[in-house]
Amino acid sequence: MNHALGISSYLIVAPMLALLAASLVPVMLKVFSGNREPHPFVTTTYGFIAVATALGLAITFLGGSKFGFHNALVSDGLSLWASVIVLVSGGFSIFMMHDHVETQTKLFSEKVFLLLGSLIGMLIVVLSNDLIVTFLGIETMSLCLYVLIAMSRETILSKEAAFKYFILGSFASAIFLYGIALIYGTAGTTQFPGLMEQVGPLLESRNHLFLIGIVFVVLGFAFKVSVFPFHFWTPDVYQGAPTPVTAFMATAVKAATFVAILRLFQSTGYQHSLPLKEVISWLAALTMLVGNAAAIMQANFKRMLAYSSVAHSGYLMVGVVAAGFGDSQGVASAAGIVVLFYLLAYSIMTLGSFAFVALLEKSVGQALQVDDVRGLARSHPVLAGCMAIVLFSLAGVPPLLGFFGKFGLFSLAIEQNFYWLAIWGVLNSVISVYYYLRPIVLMYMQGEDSSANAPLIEMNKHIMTRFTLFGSAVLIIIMGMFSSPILAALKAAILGRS
Amino acid sequence: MAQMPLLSLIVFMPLIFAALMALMPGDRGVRPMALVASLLQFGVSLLLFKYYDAATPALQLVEQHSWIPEFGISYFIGVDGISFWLILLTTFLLPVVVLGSWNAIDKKVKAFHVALFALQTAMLGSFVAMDLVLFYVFFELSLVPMYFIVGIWGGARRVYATMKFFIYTMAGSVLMLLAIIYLMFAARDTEGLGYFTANVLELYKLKLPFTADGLMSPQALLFFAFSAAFAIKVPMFPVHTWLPDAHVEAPTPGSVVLAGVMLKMGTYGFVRFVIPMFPEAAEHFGWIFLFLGAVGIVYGALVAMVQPDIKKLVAYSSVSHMGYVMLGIFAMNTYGMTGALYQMLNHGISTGALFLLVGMIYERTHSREIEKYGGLAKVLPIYTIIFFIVTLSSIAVPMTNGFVGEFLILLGSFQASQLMGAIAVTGVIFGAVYMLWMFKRVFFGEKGELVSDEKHPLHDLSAREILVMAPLIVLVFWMGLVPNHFLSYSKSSIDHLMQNKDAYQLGVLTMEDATKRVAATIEMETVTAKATTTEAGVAR
Amino acid sequence: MPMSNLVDVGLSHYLALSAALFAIGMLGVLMRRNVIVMMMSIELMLNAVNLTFVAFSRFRDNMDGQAMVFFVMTVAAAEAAVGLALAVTIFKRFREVNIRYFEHLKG
Amino acid sequence: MKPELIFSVLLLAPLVGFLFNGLRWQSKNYMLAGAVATGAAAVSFAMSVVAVSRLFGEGAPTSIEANFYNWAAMDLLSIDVSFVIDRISALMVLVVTGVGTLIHLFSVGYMSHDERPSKYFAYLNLFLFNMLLLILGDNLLMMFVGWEGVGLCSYLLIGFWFSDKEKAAAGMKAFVTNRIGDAGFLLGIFVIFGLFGSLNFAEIISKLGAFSVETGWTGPITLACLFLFIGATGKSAQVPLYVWLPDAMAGPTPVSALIHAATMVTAGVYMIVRLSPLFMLAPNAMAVVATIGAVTALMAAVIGLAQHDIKKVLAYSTVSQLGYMFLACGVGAFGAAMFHLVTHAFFKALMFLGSGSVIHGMHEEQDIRKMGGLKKYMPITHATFFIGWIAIIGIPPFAGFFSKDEILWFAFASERGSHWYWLAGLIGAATTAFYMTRLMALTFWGKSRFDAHKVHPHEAGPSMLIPLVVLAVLSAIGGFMGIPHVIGEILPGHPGNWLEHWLKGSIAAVPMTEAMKHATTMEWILMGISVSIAGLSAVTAFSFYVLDPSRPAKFVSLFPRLHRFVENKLMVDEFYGAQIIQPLVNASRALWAFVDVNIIDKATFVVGDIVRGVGSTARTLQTGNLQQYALYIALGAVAVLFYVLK
Repeated sequence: MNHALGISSYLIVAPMLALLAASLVPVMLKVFSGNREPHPFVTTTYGFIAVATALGLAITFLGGSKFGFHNALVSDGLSLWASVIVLVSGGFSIFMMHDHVETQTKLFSEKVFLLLGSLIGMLIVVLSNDLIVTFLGIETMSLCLYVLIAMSRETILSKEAAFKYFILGSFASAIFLYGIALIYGTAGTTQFPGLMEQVGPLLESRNHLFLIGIVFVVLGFAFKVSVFPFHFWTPDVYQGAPTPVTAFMATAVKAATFVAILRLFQSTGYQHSLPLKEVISWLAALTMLVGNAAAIMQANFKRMLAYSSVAHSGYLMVGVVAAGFGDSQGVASAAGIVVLFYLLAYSIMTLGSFAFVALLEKSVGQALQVDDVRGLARSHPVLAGCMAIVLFSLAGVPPLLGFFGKFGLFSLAIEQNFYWLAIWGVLNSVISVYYYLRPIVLMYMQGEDSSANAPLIEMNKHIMTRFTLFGSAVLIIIMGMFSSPILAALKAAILGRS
Repeated sequence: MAQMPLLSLIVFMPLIFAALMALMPGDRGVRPMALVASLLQFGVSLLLFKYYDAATPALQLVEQHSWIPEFGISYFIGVDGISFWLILLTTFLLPVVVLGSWNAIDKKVKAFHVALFALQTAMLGSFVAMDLVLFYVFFELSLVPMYFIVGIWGGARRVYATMKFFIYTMAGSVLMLLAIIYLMFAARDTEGLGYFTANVLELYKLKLPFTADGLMSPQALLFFAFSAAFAIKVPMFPVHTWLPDAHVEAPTPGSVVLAGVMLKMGTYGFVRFVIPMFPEAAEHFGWIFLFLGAVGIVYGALVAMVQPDIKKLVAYSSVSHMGYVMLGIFAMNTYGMTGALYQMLNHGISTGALFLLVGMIYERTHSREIEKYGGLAKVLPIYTIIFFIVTLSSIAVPMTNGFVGEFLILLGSFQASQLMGAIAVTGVIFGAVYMLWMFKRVFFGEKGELVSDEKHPLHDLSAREILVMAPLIVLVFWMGLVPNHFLSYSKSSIDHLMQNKDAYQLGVLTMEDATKRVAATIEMETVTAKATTTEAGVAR
Repeated sequence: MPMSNLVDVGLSHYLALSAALFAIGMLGVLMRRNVIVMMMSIELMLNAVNLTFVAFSRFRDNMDGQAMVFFVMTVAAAEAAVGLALAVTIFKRFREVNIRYFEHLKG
Repeated sequence: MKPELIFSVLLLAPLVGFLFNGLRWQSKNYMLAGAVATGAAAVSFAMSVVAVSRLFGEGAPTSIEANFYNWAAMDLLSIDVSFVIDRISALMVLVVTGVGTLIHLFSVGYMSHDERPSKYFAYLNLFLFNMLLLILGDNLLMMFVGWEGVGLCSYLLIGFWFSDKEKAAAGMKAFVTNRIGDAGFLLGIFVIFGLFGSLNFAEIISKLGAFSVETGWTGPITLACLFLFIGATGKSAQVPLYVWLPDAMAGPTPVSALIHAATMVTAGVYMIVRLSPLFMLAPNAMAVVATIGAVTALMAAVIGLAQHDIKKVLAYSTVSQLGYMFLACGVGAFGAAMFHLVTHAFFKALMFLGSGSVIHGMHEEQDIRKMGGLKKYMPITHATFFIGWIAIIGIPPFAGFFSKDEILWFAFASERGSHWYWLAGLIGAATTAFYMTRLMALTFWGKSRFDAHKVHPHEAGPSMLIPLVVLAVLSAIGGFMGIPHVIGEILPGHPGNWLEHWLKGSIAAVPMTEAMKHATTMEWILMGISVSIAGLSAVTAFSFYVLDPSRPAKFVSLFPRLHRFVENKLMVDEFYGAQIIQPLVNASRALWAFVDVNIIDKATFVVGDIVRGVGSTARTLQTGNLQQYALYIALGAVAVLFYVLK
């Protein structure tokens, strides 16, 4: 590790810097033009350019394990691909924010600023090589989000959601921080590489302080990715937040945090604590069950999707379990590959589904019910078709993207002999079929019988959101059928081009 | 020509046509195009007769390309005696269905045919796929179009039926997915992470440990995982309840395809994957399936007997007939296996025909209540004759196709287990009972309320409908009178499978080999022809 | 530094104290209905963590801990700012700082 | 003429006839239809004569075969579509095509007023074709093909007038009952295949040398024989499966004559005779055959006593006569069985056609209580029927006498026979004589009981009379093909038992017990007993129904309940309905309603309910109270810590 603050360090943070610089532009414009809100399209363009630049820089400079800022940051395949996922979903979220009725306010430029800021936080998280840096990243990301949620045009639910999220989030991050402190105290370092070496011996000697620390840290992460029983905020906040922001949270936050979790579990040392393994597997299993079961009971479309995202966290936790407690050589990297691939798939599907919701929300604070999509296939065949594809993919029907995501995860679990976890996972995906297919039933198979001359459902004309939905559907098919190149790239990136 | 990917063509042609149809402006003109397209793909599938070599058990017309090497998944397809007829059955039924649904489908005609053709691709794909994951992909994919066909064009309780169908079948197959993954890892070289392959031919080679006493030995567990998926698809008693619902709600063409082809995907899976890959387990636990098959035969027949709804009766008869197939497969001898394969075709033809006929009468009267009929024979003589012939084939009267299959299956199962054979033979009686009783109530006796209804008199079959039924009737007798014409194509494969159950492996022949062979034979013929002519010349 | 001077107060005492503080803060979040008080409790938790950091860094002769404390303070300040802003918005809307009034999202 | 050609013509002629008439099934032109059908039958008769003639003469082959194509071949199983005429099937094929032709001819007149004559003749030809398959097939599978084929045709012809629910039901009853037998037949085939690895008669019999006589009940051969016999009971209407035959009279009368008297119902006997060497190895099975035969012969005869439908009486007598044949098979007198089969074909066909002519003349009246005194209206019918009558009650020298007496003699004297069999046969013969006389009397003699103003009985046309006459002649002289030795010796020129000689070698036979080998006197005595008993009961019947018609009523009034019981066919149908069919239907309903709906579906729904339960609990936890969420977090943390640190 080099102690000079080399150029490489700056190359690593280049994307963040780009984001930072670009994020200031809209706000500045507003300030200098006498606090007159620039046309939202302009702002959107800025935001998009910013994200695009960051993406370009990320793809150019990230990857191939480089360290920077005295190993506070690491840039490897994980961070590269995580940044890509995060930035892409950020870009699409900006599109949707431009369209959506609850986000298109006088304060639009501030919103974009906040979203970009939150993106910076996420990049920090995915790049961080040090628990305390991860903490900072998470805080940056979250603080921006709290405000972003609260700034919705809708006045009751969004505020409540923001506040709940804020209190619980700070509560969780306090615990998280306490965990860091204990780890620091026992392991003497908070940097992942050093830490990973310590895990084995410390757990072997059953150092309770360290164990508590690990548990607290995991718990903090679990809160962010809404793993049972720390998921309770998720449905409320997802419902209360403006749909574009929800989409952003559901995808980017999750992606960033899961990468951080993977970094925490990049050691074979965890094998020494059987209870830890068991408890995390249990959490994964329960998360799947609770998410799916509760989603079946939901009438509110966004809450249903929220619970489904909880369930997906459960599936992803399987990958984490395999990474942390699998026994084979280089399992962590394998886990990295499949988890990232799943995150990619999941983000695309989720963006699509929330775009669909956004297209159906016409008034402020309208709580979209699942039944509202009845007979949609008649009025909007294409969009309905896209949503059907997205839902089938979420349900894991081959050869769509979601199927191969699950395939990777469960095959990792099987390779590492977590059989019952894999079985539980597939059974849950069968449960999930039930609620994923319900909108399809409503769209395609009902509404005729409610008399042909019943008024057709109208969808918003939002170009960008439609583009998001359409794009996600197309990506789901193409990346599903031809996932090989992506997987190859992931493999190369994470196994270090070997 | 040597490079022509015949199988891929056969498999994906319907999908291409589906896409083309989807692009058509409106519903008009869809049906003719669909008919032409279906005939075309049937014609192409007939090329198999030219390039398929019945003499060798090897896997033929093989195409192999890497698809997702990272997951060890490859695009690997081929045909042998086990899948040969199923492919042709599938391609043969499509035109029949299209023509048969000419009037049955009145709304969203375009969407319907798109779904139908997409389904065709999925089904064909699952018959030719020789990569387990590829198979799984097609296997699952086939659910989606059928899901829509039942759900959109179905009857009153269509949503319940289609959800039941989708979730039942998926619940079965996910465990198979895990089993597939396990196999892929079991087959991988221990060095390095990642998957080795899902190539079935490779997986045949790997010998999984099996302990006769142990239910927990890997082979047993995998065996049951696979069997669960296929048994639900078949459907085998006691997991059959999704079938009657699906059939009753499905539109006529849906029922035909479901009964005609989709159910075969389950039994095909047993023959193609379960028996060769888990021989010991199949030997050791086969009795369970023998038993359930025999029970299913009797159970299906008895329950069919008391159905008030013609279509539901036919649906339960499917349960009974598929019970025969299961029995034949797990008899584990040549007779049973041959009979099972034959019965798959029979069932596809006769039950398909029955559903078509039920649909035809339903179009006229909009009722399937047996009680409301009676005396049809006086009113619809041609319909009656055709229905009777199909009934004969369904109750396996000699000289119809049904007899060949049932005879061989019963013969085989009796050699395997006298008790099960004896139980199954009673199905011969009950089969006659429920079919003939229904036939009597519907066609004989005084005219029922629907038949004597003056306001809408019934018209006998139209030329189109006769045209739909004709090929099926021809097949009924052809397959019944000269089974060898059909058996000879699958014989070598079945013998190969039965002779080396415990070390089953398959050779591979590509399209090039096939073309070479064809060229050679043609040459031979010409040579011999020359020779004969010259001899003739000498003689003269 | 020789340990002899520190026999009376050891690391464990510090840890115990910070743990106690942390627990108190936690209970505060769990029990107090008043938004402001809840935020104060969170601050308390953070500061308890700070204490832990300092104690550890002191007893391990490792300055990283001290540095972290500064980070945490900054974060705490930011959190306080955002939190108060939110509290104000909420108060404007609901005329109420008792969190029991914000239960529209449920189920 | 090559055998292939012979067989093709022999088999295809009726098939062509079927196709010809079948394709124009709506035509009302009964002359054309009848001509074609009868022609087809005649052609195959001619062909069979040609074929059989090959078997005569010095150095003639014992059989001629023709192999057409391979039906299916796998592993051990290889089934050819091939046919054989040997000395057994020769008899059969002549009877079937000969009698068949006559009955076709009869039908031309009989069906002249029907609205679907072409369909009728199509079915008739199809039947002939299937019957020929059954007879000529050289392996069990071909036989089974014909076996089910004739069953199918009988179904079609019984239900020919399907608008009548009863007739349709009768057809279905016949088919299903036959199916029960067929299931047994199939099992028999399977056992045999398991034993010999072949279904070809010749091969099976050639491999029998390796087996010895089985004593037990569960030996494979015994099993096979019993299974096959189940098939026979179905097809040949033996106890307990005979119930379909009386109902089968719902069909047109010529059909009853052809299918349900002369040919199809004898298929069971034919099958057993074909496999006689196999049955020889299973004495227990043979005992069962004999017993069932005896029981049937008695029971049916008794029921026949109290029937009022002319065809029903004949039907029960058919059942009873078939019983005799099986009795013969059972005691090892397979030759006698064949003999009786042939003679019975003559006189029973004759009587059925006669009854057809009566019904025709009486305008579809079948109740003999409404007849009487028809002698003067239809003399030829009466005359021929009269010959049939004396033939069946066994008055020498008519056909029935020889065949029946041979059976009785074997039943008494054969190693596997017993006095009881003989006694049963004797009583059966007496009963037969009684009810047959009753039938004659009530139909033709005495004074007429129908309303002469409404009904004008008349003699039928030549197409119906010719067959009657021919069959009458055959019934009169048919018996001379098997003259018993004892009689032969005293006759001029000492005619031997030609039939026995003809069949020797191609069928097995059980030797006489030592005592009976040369007990000619005994044979005479028994002969005398049976003839006199038969004559006696005939006379009694005559006195009952002709001399003093009031006597029967008085007689039955002595035990009315018994009479009603017999009149209602011993309540067998009712018993089956109440004890087997209805319970089965109820059980099926229960299966459907209970197993399908209440167990299997319920089970799946329960899973769904569990999931829903979890979901709703998750929702109730979701109170919206932020502090509770925090509490969950804390509790979760505590729980995890507790688990990890424990």
